[in-house]
Amino acid sequence: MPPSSLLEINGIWKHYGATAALRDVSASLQAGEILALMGHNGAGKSTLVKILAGSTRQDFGEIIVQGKALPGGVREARAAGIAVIYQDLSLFPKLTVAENIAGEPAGRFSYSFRASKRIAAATLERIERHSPLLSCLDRNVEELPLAMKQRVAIARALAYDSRILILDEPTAALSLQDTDHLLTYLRKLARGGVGVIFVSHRLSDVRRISDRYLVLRDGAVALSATPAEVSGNALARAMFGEAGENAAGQPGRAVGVTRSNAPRDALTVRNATRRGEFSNISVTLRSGEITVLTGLTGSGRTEFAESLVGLRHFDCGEMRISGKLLSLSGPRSAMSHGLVYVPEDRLRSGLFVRRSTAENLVGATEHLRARFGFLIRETDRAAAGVSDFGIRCQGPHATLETLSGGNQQKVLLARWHMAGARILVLDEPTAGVDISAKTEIHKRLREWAAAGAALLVISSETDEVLDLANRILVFHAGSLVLDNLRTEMNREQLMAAMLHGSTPAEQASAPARARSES
Amino acid sequence: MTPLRSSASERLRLSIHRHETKLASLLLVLGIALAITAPRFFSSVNLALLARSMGVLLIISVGMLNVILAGGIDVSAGATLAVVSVVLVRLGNRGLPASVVLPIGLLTGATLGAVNAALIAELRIPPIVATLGTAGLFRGLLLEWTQGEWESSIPPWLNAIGSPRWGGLDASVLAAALTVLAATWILHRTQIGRALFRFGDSPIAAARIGISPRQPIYFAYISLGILTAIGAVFYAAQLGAVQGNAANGYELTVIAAVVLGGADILGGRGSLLGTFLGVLLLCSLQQALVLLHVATFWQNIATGLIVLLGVILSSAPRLHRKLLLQQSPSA
Amino acid sequence: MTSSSPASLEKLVNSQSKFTKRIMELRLSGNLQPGVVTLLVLFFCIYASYRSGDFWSALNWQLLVQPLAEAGLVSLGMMFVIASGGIDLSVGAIVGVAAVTAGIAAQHKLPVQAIEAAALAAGMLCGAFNGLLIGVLRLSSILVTLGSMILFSGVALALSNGNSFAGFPDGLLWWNDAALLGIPVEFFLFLAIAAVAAVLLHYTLWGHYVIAIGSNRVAARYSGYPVALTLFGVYTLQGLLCGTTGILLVARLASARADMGQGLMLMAIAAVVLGGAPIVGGAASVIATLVGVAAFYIVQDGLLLLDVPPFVQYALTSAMLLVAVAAGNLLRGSREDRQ
Amino acid sequence: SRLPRNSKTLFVMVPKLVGIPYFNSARDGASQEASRLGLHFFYTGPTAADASLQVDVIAGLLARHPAVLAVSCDDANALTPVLRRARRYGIPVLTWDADAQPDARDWFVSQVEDETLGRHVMDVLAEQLGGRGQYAIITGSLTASNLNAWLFWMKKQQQEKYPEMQLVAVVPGNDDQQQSFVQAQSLLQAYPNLRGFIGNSSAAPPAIARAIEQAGLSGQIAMAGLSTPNLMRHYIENKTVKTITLWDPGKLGKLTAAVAAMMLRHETPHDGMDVPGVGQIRVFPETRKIVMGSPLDFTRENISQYWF
Ligand SMILES: Nc1ncnc2c1ncn2[C@@H]1O[C@H](COP(=O)(O)OP(=O)(O)OP(=O)(O)O)[C@@H](O)[C@H]1O
Ligand SMILES: Nc1ncnc2c1ncn2[C@@H]1O[C@H](COP(=O)(O)OP(=O)(O)OP(=O)(O)O)[C@@H](O)[C@H]1O
Ligand SMILES: [Mg+2]
Ligand SMILES: [Mg+2]
Repeated sequence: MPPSSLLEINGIWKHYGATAALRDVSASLQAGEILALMGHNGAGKSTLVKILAGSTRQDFGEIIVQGKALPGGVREARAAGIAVIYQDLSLFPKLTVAENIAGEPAGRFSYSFRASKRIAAATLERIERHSPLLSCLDRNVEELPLAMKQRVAIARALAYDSRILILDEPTAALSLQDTDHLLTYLRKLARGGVGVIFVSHRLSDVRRISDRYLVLRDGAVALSATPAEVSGNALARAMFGEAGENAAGQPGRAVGVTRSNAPRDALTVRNATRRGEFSNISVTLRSGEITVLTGLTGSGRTEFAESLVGLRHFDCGEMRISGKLLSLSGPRSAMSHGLVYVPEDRLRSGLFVRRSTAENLVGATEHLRARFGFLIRETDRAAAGVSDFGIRCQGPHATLETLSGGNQQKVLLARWHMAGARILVLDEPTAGVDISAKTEIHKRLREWAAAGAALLVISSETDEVLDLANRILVFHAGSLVLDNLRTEMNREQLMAAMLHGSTPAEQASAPARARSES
Repeated sequence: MTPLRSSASERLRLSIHRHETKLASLLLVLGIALAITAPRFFSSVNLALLARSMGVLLIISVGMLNVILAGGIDVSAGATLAVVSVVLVRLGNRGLPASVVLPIGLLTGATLGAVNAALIAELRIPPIVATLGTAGLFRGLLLEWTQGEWESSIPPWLNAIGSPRWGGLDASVLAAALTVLAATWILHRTQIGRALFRFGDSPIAAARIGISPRQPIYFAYISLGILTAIGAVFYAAQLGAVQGNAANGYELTVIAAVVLGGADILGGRGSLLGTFLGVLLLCSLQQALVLLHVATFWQNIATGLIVLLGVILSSAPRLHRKLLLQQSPSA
Repeated sequence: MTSSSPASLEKLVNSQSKFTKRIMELRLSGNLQPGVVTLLVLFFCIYASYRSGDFWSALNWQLLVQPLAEAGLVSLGMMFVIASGGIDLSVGAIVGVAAVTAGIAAQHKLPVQAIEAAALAAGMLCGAFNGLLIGVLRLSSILVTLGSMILFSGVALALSNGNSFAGFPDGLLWWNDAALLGIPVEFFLFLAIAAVAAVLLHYTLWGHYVIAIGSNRVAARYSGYPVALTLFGVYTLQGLLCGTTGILLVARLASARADMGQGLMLMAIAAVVLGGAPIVGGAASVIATLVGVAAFYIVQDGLLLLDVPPFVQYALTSAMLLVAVAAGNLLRGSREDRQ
Repeated sequence: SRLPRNSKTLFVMVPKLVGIPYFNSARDGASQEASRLGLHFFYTGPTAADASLQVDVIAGLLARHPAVLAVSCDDANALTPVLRRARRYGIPVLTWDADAQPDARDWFVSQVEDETLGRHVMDVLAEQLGGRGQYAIITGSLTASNLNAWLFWMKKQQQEKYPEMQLVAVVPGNDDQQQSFVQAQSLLQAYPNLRGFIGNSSAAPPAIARAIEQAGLSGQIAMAGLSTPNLMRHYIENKTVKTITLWDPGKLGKLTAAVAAMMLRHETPHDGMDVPGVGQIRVFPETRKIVMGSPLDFTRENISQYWF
């Protein structure tokens, strides 16, 4: 092996019961290199990450850090200079942000809250000026929205300088500017000689920073090459095999067909305001139309969405569903009006991870099919869901814990797809799902819309926004700064609106409000 | 710089919603009510009595707090208390010196704690089940050993420990104070202390920063065992006698005190101050009801209502917090 | 170990994959424990019947099934509670309240139906009280029931002044005296209720809600489940079952006292977990619970017949709990392949 | 080794709860007598004073079909059905120490009459108090029927003979020394001019004495009650307590065993007969009740002669 190579992975095998999560995976990471680890959902990326982090043991194979074989175990890995961001974040909900970031002290008897706060503050300052987290060092992580949690996890990994940094989908819930921050920061680290392994499904991000691709397929290495060497198609083929090639090809455009036959107003919101989160929002969702709501992290999209289904309540403003004035008491009453919300934080509020995949699939919709309170069991439905959405699991009876992150997300969508609602609000529906699955999901969303449903999709990924939307809404600092048809928009306008709360055309007039107050 | 300033106001906001604050105000209200209806409650003698009656409970509650922080629970504390106090008194009455008996007592406590820990950490039996089992086991074996003979007198040195000095206070009060101080240091300043919180909060996340389940579990249960043993010394010393079926159901009082003190039964959250307030509430209630000449039949009712009131008060923030967040993702 | 050829490994894996799949599924569906317990109890029965001729006597079992039925009812309620992610420490007290209520009703010479109705109502009321605080106000179940345990026992004492009521009409005592083909009716009632519970749990929407709430309360809310209502139902049902137990106890003891059913709380929890239900909630099985509660009573009774000293009985039954759960765990396999 | 089935001489004795000194010494007395009379003696009971637990135990025992069954009933009413049942199966049933409904047993072997005992204890206290002043009672559990019976007679005696005495509180110690101790302490606080205590369950008196001692009130607070010499010896010798009342549970055990033997021999006890090791007993054929004797007072003078 070349002496300069920082990390050597030799013939790693890992089995979970019957499924082989990793088959004879070998790779290497040079100092100062950013390696993009890619692959379809369930390809084995997270498993590899966990093994490198020492929190899971491989069945066979060895890991060599700077010439020394790495013994199993988290502390050992830490000692060897490996820092990790897990896909499920693995934070401590009931501890404060500061404690989460600072982690354990060096000495056995030297812990102090002040010190940990200082460390946390310093770290955050180092990563980005005026990180919003600085204002909530004393808040418990459980109180933060997903995007903030993700930032905490990132900060935790960067708190102590490490030689190898491994990030498992760090940008899944992040939006434009946060992703920018992260990527530039990673570049800086790399220049400083740190080796980075970067797991992501967002090709745009990957293309921007990675020096080399490592693609896993069904747990085996399918490709290892520099961006120069491979075309998009080759990449897709590597990830999904021949089958996937066109699936992951250029995604189909949003079709205006449904909009021709005059769309009805399904849901209208007037001057909705919620102190500290969003103000004076007026929106209309039309049946047969996909409205995409985008914005920066913390622009209050999730809050708005949750208010729509009554998980929170407007301080003022009114909401009508197909003309009827309503105030909803929660998701239940929302559903009774055919309005469904698919949350972004799937582990906390989406899935029943200790139950079987089948139950999670048919679960949330049982009451739609029950007769006089008695269940109608339809296991074939579950099986159907599994195959439709290409969910990889050890059969419908495997507990959801054992599914890969992306597959869990698919389960969540498949469930609500079965629910067949008239109005859907989906918060980051494609976070963490692979490209082919994403195009698949987009296709279904369009079918949904075509079938007359009104969709509100919250997304932070510009490509997705442009590709999926019939109508685009942009939040900035809690106010609606743009509401336009896709056809009358271009990328630049969108960017401008997201970042500055204004379109190049008319100069900033949107009431931008200081976020710090919240 | 910015974070510290803004977070100071943040802390204020939080401290108002702190469980301890609410509990304290509840106590204050009770105190005022008592000051009016039964001023004698605040007589030095009575306060001294209160302190003494709190000593043992507080010591053991601190141990229970450790266990609950680590996401566990121990319903065998009462049995452990009985075992240790019987061991102490029996050996003492056989004429062994304190210098021998006390270490043996502590060792017994630690051992019983270790048994619980082993069942939980090695055999992965859920804490409530494990301790439910050991409770029966310890108690049964103890009674089989004593054959129900009561130790009706205690050795003089033990008696000395229990007898009131310093204006009605006794050693148990001092010991309790020391325990709390030590615990404060351990929980807030040491790695193992923080590990308790982390493990209790999310075992998987803890494992992923290299905290093995063993460390916190053994620490929590052994410390509870030892503290229970210390409690047992004063328990026996105050009573001047012990019976094999002593402290039956005592564990429920202990748990009540700790959870009243705001400890999250799911682990990862709780405070010594809260625990202290919880103990204070229970003990002063007990005494106040008698002082107020409340008819016996109504004492339980009153106690129950106050406890429930405490529970409702303490979780008031959660009631109007935006969502219910009690449950952390178990992925 | 590094240098084992992947090719051969591949083969090896595929060859055993089918088998391992079965095992995995078995393990993941962690319902092995009832089996373990049943085995343990069977062995015990064989031993007991060898040591004591009376063990298999019809009389023994006739007398055995009555307390079993009573504890069984409470355990069924506790099963729902635990499945919903909670715990109920107040069951014993509720039984006491129900019994005393029945006693007072009997004193006023009310008809049997009225007495029974009163007891059931009292039980339900207590349960509903818990349900209100836990379900609607979202308070932690262990805290609430800790408080209500003290409260209810106080109420029972205050209602009865600590006296024990007697002189119940024969119509009520019928529950104790009547038997069908030698088997006490109590037991049939128990089986019937168990059957209903099974349907509720496994075949109705409500049962589905209970399990869902138990496995992730927040997700349940987001999924539009009626969390508050369901929990309210769970604890009310528990109260109802405690009321029933109260009536049966009163019938069997021909008297009512505030402290009746003290021992039931721990017994019920132990029975449920002995059946292998996770104490954190999110799963349950009626059969398993039946196995759990039956195991306790059979073993206790057997030990008594074997002249085992009472305290040793006490210790041994506890030991059984530990052994069974530990064995169940080990069979279910290491946490590694579940995490 | 197989256990004897339906042994013709199996004499089963059931206390309210196993593992407290009082019942232990009763057991010892009984087992001596039983072996002397050639009975196969078996002693078991619930581990806590809980009627339903006791009923379960007895129900289990019926399967053994003992030759004689002797029960100290935790609750007169609660035990009745199962005892009736036992008799239906042709098992001779004795109650000892605490009775059940008359039709549920053949004989009740009683230490003393409830009335005699209750009135006597009150007299002991009144004598120390000179017939005036506040007093409080710490009883076992509020639901134990024979304790409540004694309580009743104590109060009655006080109302009838000592009108100037005033009962301020009846609190439960739940047969637990620690609880009794705490109760006593707070009672002393709650009622500044409290002059006397009655401890109405063997756990209460030592706890009360301890509280008095630690409050430094020895000699100023009078006490009467029911407990065993061993538990009270310390306090009687250091003059904290003058008199404690009980009877000899060992003798009670002996008597029970003796009566059991008679039942096997189908003899009926008759008034004034002399039972070896017990002495003259009184028999009331119409209530089918056997009374061992009158209560026994332990004082500094005589306590050294007793060890139980
Ligand atoms: N604890 C477990 N038990 C059983 N199977 C598991 C477990 N964890 C992962 N697997 C399986 O291993 C395979 C790889 O999972 P992994 O999480 O590494 O996929 P991934 O590449 O991270 O996918 P994603 O992009 O969706 O995160 C999946 O088929 C998954 O079902
Ligand atoms: N960059 C930020 N600046 C300030 N506060 C933020 C920021 N990000 C998140 N927050 C906090 O989170 C809340 C809104 O974040 P949230 O993530 O719900 O909004 P969002 O638009 O849904 O973003 P996401 O894309 O993550 O869903 C705000 O009230 C604020 O407290
Ligand atoms: Mg992954
Ligand atoms: Mg959001």
